[in-house]
Amino acid sequence: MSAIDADTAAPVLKASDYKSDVKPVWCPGCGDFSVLSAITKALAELGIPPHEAVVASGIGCSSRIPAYTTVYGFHSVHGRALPVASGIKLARPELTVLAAGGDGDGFSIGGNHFIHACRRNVDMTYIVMDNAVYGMTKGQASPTTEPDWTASKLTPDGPGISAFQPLEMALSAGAQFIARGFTANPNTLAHLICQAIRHPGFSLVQVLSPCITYRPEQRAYKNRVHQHFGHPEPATDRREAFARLMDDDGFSLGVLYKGSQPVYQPAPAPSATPEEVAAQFAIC
Amino acid sequence: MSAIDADTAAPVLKASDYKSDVKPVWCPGCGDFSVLSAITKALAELGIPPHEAVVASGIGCSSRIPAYTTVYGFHSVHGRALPVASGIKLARPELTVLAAGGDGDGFSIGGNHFIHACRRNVDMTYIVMDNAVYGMTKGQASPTTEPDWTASKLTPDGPGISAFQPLEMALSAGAQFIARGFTANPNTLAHLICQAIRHPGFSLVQVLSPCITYRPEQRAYKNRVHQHFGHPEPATDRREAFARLMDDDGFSLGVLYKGSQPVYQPAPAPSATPEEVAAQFAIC
Amino acid sequence: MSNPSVSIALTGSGGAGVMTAGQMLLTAAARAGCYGLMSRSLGPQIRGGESAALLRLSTAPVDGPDDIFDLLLAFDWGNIDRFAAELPLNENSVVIYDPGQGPVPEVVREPGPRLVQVPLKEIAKGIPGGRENMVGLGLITTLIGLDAASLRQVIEERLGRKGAEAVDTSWQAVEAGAEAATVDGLPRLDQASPAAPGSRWQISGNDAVGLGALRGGVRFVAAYPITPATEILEWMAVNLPKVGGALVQCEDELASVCMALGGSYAGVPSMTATAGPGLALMTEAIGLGVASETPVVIANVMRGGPSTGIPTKSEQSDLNIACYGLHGDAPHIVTAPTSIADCVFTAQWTVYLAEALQCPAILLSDQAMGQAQAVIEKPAEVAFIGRRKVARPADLENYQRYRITADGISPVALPGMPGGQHTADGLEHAPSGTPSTQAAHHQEQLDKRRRKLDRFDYGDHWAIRAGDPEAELALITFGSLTGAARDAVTRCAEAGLPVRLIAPRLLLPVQVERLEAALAGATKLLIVEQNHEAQLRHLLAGHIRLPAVVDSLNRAGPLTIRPGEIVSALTTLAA
Amino acid sequence: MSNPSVSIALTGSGGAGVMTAGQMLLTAAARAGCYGLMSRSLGPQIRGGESAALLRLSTAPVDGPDDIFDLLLAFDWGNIDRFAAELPLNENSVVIYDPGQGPVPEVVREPGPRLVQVPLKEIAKGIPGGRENMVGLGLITTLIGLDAASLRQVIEERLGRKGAEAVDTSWQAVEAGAEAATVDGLPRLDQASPAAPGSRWQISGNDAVGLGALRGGVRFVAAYPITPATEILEWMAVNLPKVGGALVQCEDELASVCMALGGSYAGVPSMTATAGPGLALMTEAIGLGVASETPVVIANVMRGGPSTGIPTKSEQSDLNIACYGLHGDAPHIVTAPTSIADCVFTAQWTVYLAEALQCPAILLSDQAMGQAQAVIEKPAEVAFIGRRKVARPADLENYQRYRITADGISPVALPGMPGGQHTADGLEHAPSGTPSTQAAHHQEQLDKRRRKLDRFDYGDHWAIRAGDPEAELALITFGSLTGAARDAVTRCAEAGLPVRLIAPRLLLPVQVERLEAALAGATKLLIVEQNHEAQLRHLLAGHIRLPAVVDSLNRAGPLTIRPGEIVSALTTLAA
Ligand SMILES: Cc1ncc(C[n+]2csc(CCOP(=O)(O)OP(=O)(O)O)c2C)c(N)n1
Ligand SMILES: Cc1ncc(C[n+]2csc(CCOP(=O)(O)OP(=O)(O)O)c2C)c(N)n1
Ligand code: SF4
Ligand code: SF4
Ligand SMILES: [Mg+2]
Ligand SMILES: [Mg+2]
Repeated sequence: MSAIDADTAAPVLKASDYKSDVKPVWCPGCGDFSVLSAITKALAELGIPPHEAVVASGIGCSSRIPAYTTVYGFHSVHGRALPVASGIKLARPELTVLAAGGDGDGFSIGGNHFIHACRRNVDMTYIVMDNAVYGMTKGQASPTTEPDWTASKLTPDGPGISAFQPLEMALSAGAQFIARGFTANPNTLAHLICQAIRHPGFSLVQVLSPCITYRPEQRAYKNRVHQHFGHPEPATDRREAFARLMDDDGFSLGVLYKGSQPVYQPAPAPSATPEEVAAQFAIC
Repeated sequence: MSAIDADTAAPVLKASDYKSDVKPVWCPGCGDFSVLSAITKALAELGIPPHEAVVASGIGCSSRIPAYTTVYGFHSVHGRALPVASGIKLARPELTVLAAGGDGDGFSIGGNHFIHACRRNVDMTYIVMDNAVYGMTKGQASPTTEPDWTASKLTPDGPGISAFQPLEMALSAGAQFIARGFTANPNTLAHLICQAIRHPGFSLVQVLSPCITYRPEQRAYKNRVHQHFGHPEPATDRREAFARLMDDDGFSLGVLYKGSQPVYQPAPAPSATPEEVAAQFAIC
Repeated sequence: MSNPSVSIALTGSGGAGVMTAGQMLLTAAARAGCYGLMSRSLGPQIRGGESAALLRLSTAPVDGPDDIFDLLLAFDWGNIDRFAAELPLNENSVVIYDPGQGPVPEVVREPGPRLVQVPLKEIAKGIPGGRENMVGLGLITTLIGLDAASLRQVIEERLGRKGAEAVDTSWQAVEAGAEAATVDGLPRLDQASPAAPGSRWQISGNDAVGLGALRGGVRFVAAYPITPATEILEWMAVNLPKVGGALVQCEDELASVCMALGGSYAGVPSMTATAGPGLALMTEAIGLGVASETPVVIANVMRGGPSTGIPTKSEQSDLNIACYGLHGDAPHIVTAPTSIADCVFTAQWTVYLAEALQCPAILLSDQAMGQAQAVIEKPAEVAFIGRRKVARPADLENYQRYRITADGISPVALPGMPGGQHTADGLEHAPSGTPSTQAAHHQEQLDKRRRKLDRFDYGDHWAIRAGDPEAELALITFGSLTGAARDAVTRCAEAGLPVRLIAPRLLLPVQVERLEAALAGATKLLIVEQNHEAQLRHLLAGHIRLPAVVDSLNRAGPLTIRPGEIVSALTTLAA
Repeated sequence: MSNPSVSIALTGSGGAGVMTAGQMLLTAAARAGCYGLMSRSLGPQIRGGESAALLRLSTAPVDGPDDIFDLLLAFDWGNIDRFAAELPLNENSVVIYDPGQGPVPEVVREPGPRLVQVPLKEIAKGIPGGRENMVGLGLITTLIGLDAASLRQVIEERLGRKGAEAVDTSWQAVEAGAEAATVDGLPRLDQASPAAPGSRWQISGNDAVGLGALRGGVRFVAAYPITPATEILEWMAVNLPKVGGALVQCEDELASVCMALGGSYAGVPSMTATAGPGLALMTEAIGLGVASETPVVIANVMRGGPSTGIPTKSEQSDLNIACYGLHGDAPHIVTAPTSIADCVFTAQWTVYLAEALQCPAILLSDQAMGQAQAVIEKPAEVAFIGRRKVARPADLENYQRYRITADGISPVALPGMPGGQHTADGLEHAPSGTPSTQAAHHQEQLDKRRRKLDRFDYGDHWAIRAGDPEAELALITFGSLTGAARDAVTRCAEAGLPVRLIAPRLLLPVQVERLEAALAGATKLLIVEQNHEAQLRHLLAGHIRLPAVVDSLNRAGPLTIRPGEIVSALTTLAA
């Protein structure tokens, strides 16, 4: 991550330098606008030149985010933001890599990649814009939807199964930086994202990002969120982190856990030419 | 589960009634033989007639198990044992449904179905024969393989990522019966499987099942296993279960956790004919 | 005689209420005894953004769009450039627009339509609580001569629960619009006599697929939402429980198709619905259905591809993956309904085929059909008999799940049947189901799985045919283009050019003999399809002897292929 | 002149050491200056169980199997019924067996081979520590006239580290076997002169694909194991790091193909390898590669299908899914190496094509090629230039990722290049990359993605051609059957029947003009392929004008199609 070395004499970058002029397809008032702001602020604060950052995403309202930034982007297929982002980072470790998308993308169809990315611990940051709904397909239940939410025709009696707990899953799966943010204040969120990017290894930031169209009641999130998971400092011990999660109401904000498992990054030192390698097949 | 009503006057069934005459492809000494025995013993003990039970599996050495029983079986595709089993149970709630397979099948390619099956809580029992290796494809690392296991050419320096914790993941994902068994004693294992089948909702039994061909060192499991997760009785509270898991060395045997979330089983009561339903389209 | 109809486009963004107006217009027309079709064109925004309701109304049944719009009513011009190509106009078209919304954009002006200003917003403002879309409705119904009473009835039904005042306000707006209807020369609907109550339906293609599947016996659905297939699933989620069935929302398409296979293995006819990206994820498990001989229906509603493509727009480009997308030698069934009305029949037939043949069946619908509403004759109730061949007691003695039979179909034991226990397997197997790597077992199972599809009698349902069966000029198309093709054939006939039309409902197995017989004597063939690579043409050329001269009229979405284009292509080919 | 060679099958179960003996025999033959091929047939058991080493040795290069086995050496008869069909014998064949292992089974006896008893086990017992497979080796090398010194050398290399005693014991067993070699009339290898050191290679098809990809520039591999492709991945895991590359084991194939796309997007040529079931899971993301124009190579090693099928046996039945398995209109590249030696070239070329065309490329190998070892001429080092067209400074001014260009190829900016920022997208897009639902954008991007494949000059590499290019009789095949086809053409020529052979290395885009030119003047065509549905035939018929008379010789796996069968089919067709 040479790009964020403090002593690089790069021109000072502003958040607006990271915002493209593509008009978002989002509904006016969608929480994702704040996430976009926060990401741009974070990149500016870290001083990462736009061409040295990449955002990979899946499919969904939230997954449209790459094109709204001025960094490199890969808007991939539904559920695959994390493998795409991992490939980018593993192939080009010097890049700053973010993955971004929705709760459906990340926890439903992308659930397997989510748990294995937590384990694999590639140095990247995953921002999930969690609105507890499939916005893009017009309002079905996602894994984080409450079991008794009956507003979707697909599950007219409610999904009927208990909601997916992103932070708990991430902790069990082995993630090393786990945080929750909210869209009300892009500056606070930007700060959280900065920490996540700075943390070596895989970082998860679950952002409560209201869908004002299909979950208008989420406007009330702002009354429910509160600081900390019971303690101002992140836990650095998994046992403690689990304990704090047991008391979490889903609206605690901040960093839950910071671990220090080694980052996964194969770093081969080339020592041979392909023809030297091929010599193994020679009959002598 | 009418089939296991105690007062059904069915002929007495023996474990051998559940063993087919198809010769397993397994290596002599493979742990999976014990799992097969244990399943047949459990079904006999529960008195479930062979035609009222179904075992669905994925692909792998362990996933070959259905054909070695005399119950109905579906040997499906790699990683999909759980959705297949869920479909069977949801369509025919009166059947006793088991899903079975390996750690690769269940936690690698099938990881997403695993976590969502834990949440969905369909009444079935999932038996994972965990040998911390891909046996069928000749010995690659699986999610439960230790990071420093260097015996596979695919990961000659070891997989390098921390092992998947099946019980912790199941607990986070919302499973309601979570246990670990071992192959040394098929009777003990059968007893565990009986409890799992009896428990309403989704039950996970992780069975430490040595692969004597690609992980011959697992013969030493027998020296490492021990009773209980620190307490003879299962936890019934998630907080307590997490606490016990924090002290688990991966070789505690028995039932970790029993919860009581409602079982997922849509039970529609037919009230209309298709033509009555069609009347909604009529222009009148 | 070619179809006398009126085609109307309503455009506007966000709050203009274009879709509501379109819906009400269609229903009012239906009430008045007309047939009709309404499709929608939407912008990429999730909510709001530009939208267009595209209608064709007629006193005769309509299966597809006309060449041009007789009337374009523009509430505003928001982003019109993005979709103007979907709204063909000519010098006979009338464009009514609100002068308060700025000048008529060049793309609209260019084909030379008559331009008429009506201050819709202003008129609406004149009525407290009045809305411009109601003004528009009044304007249109008057212009095309639609019975006002029908519209009144629709308004009462829609707004009745908001109270009499709401109805009155709307009706005032309608009347104000009617007064502004001073344009002349627009086609008017013939006087239709209202149909007998219940004899006609208003239904979307997606709902129709759901209903057909339900009629066909589907009682278990595993679902993952995707545009433009979600409505099939939503309709079934609401309606299946009424008949004792259930729908489960899954974590992804890998799960949904596998759950459906599980439900089906358990003996309950099962299905899922998806679109291209989801179908791609399902092909491995569909192959499992082939090998394990487990019936399952996959309704695939096609949209613009490749990859995520254009999710909201129609295209017929999933033919390749539907027919050839499974690995290994994996014969299966692919069907395509030929109209919204036919969605009911084809879905029911597809379930029947899957069950009878113990084989996965992919039904190919598309966005143009799936998300459009049509007013149609009530589809006949068809009774397909011969469901899944379930093992009888004699079969259960030394039961062999994959017994080699003359027709390739082996009796299947369902869980719960004593003595029928077996393991359904995706590994190649001996007749017993036991896995086998032997060449002879592989060969006999491959033969059997193909034979059951080849020997089955699909009857007349394999295709829709129209026009002159002896004509030298043949036309083949499929799916939602069948309506336009039918119109084209009628027009050609009126112009003295006989054409035979064949629209296969059964795309796979390719009906080699039937197609060749249907083409016998034809010297020229036009193949019409809505994709870039001429997928149907290559599929047919790969399997059957085609006439000496073959031409393609193919174009990717979203622009549909209209009857006039087909007429031109046929005329050119005939020359 | 047709290939004078000796074909040997070694069979036995579990501990017989059949594979070791086969490997040593091949290497010894190579040392002695021979060429050779060894494939394996394995039972379904994970370890132990029946196995057969199938060799063909010759002083001329060998690309495929012969019609029959000259010699079958059976250490035992375990489960021989299961795979006897893979071991064709006739009355000229010699079967040497251990009388202690029971009578010769009927399936072996039936074709009438000479039966010779040699008490292999007993002989081995006579030497303390002696093993029967070494006795067998001594027997065979003597019978076929292979230089004993080469075998000695191989034994020393293999067992040297176990000490001189181990070598001696083995050698005694070899000599004991040689003494028992009293059968006559077996074909003997011509005296070969050892090749210059390093001028020949011993390599498997899977390793060869790995090496070719590495030569082609692949430096990032994302892997999920599957039979029979795993060895490609294992070879790369070990060898990639040596040249600065890396392999990552993924959670599934959805992840592996997407990680490879990520690596490639980042600028590093990337690949994965899989077999049918994995390929099926990858098609959605391969479509993303098409739409986003991200190169990626997928090596697919075919095995028996459908579904899990017969994982350990060869078949060529993934042609359909490889060519047509993506949803939407998704033109891409499909290649097939024509021999083990050609795996190196074709893999390298495939990487080159994917990179040059910014497009996914599927390389179709198969189990027969992938898991077989061959002794071959060292493959030439080929230098393909013209890699990915990376944006130059001029391109980066108002950079448009998907700029419309004459050749359809748009310069790509890689992360790290200032000014090149864009979002690669699977949604249809304007040239800038911004998503678009407009018909015109869709059309121009579809045109461009097809155009880049059509306009590219594939040169002479598109196919292997042999025989008489003017012959009236043409033969088309692909992949691992090319060797047998080549043998057949040589034999036909010797018998006075000229045949032209075309084995396309480039299967997609179908080379319409080139194929038609190569077939010009041919009146009859035989298409040979190892699958049940004649997939290649339908692919070709769907795209090109074929000669008036077309016949198929196709059969599913595991039985390969042998030269003699092709000769018969050609002869019948010619008559
Ligand atoms: C393979 C596949 N399946 C389904 C879809 C349809 N689809 C698009 S976005 C989406 C869900 C999006 O939900 P989420 O990730 O929560 O994003 P949001 O729109 O709420 O931001 C679905 C199901 C798809 N594009 N691809
Ligand atoms: C889609 C797909 N990918 C890969 C494979 C190859 N494969 C078969 S079994 C297996 C792993 C089995 O490991 P596990 O589930 O742990 O079972 P075990 O053999 O160890 O009992 C793999 C990767 C496959 N059959 N299908
Ligand atoms: S539908 Fe919801 S998530 Fe999507 S853009 Fe609108 S508010 Fe945001
Ligand atoms: S390879 Fe391992 S898991 Fe597979 S059968 Fe042999 S011992 Fe069992
Ligand atoms: Mg969401
Ligand atoms: Mg395993």
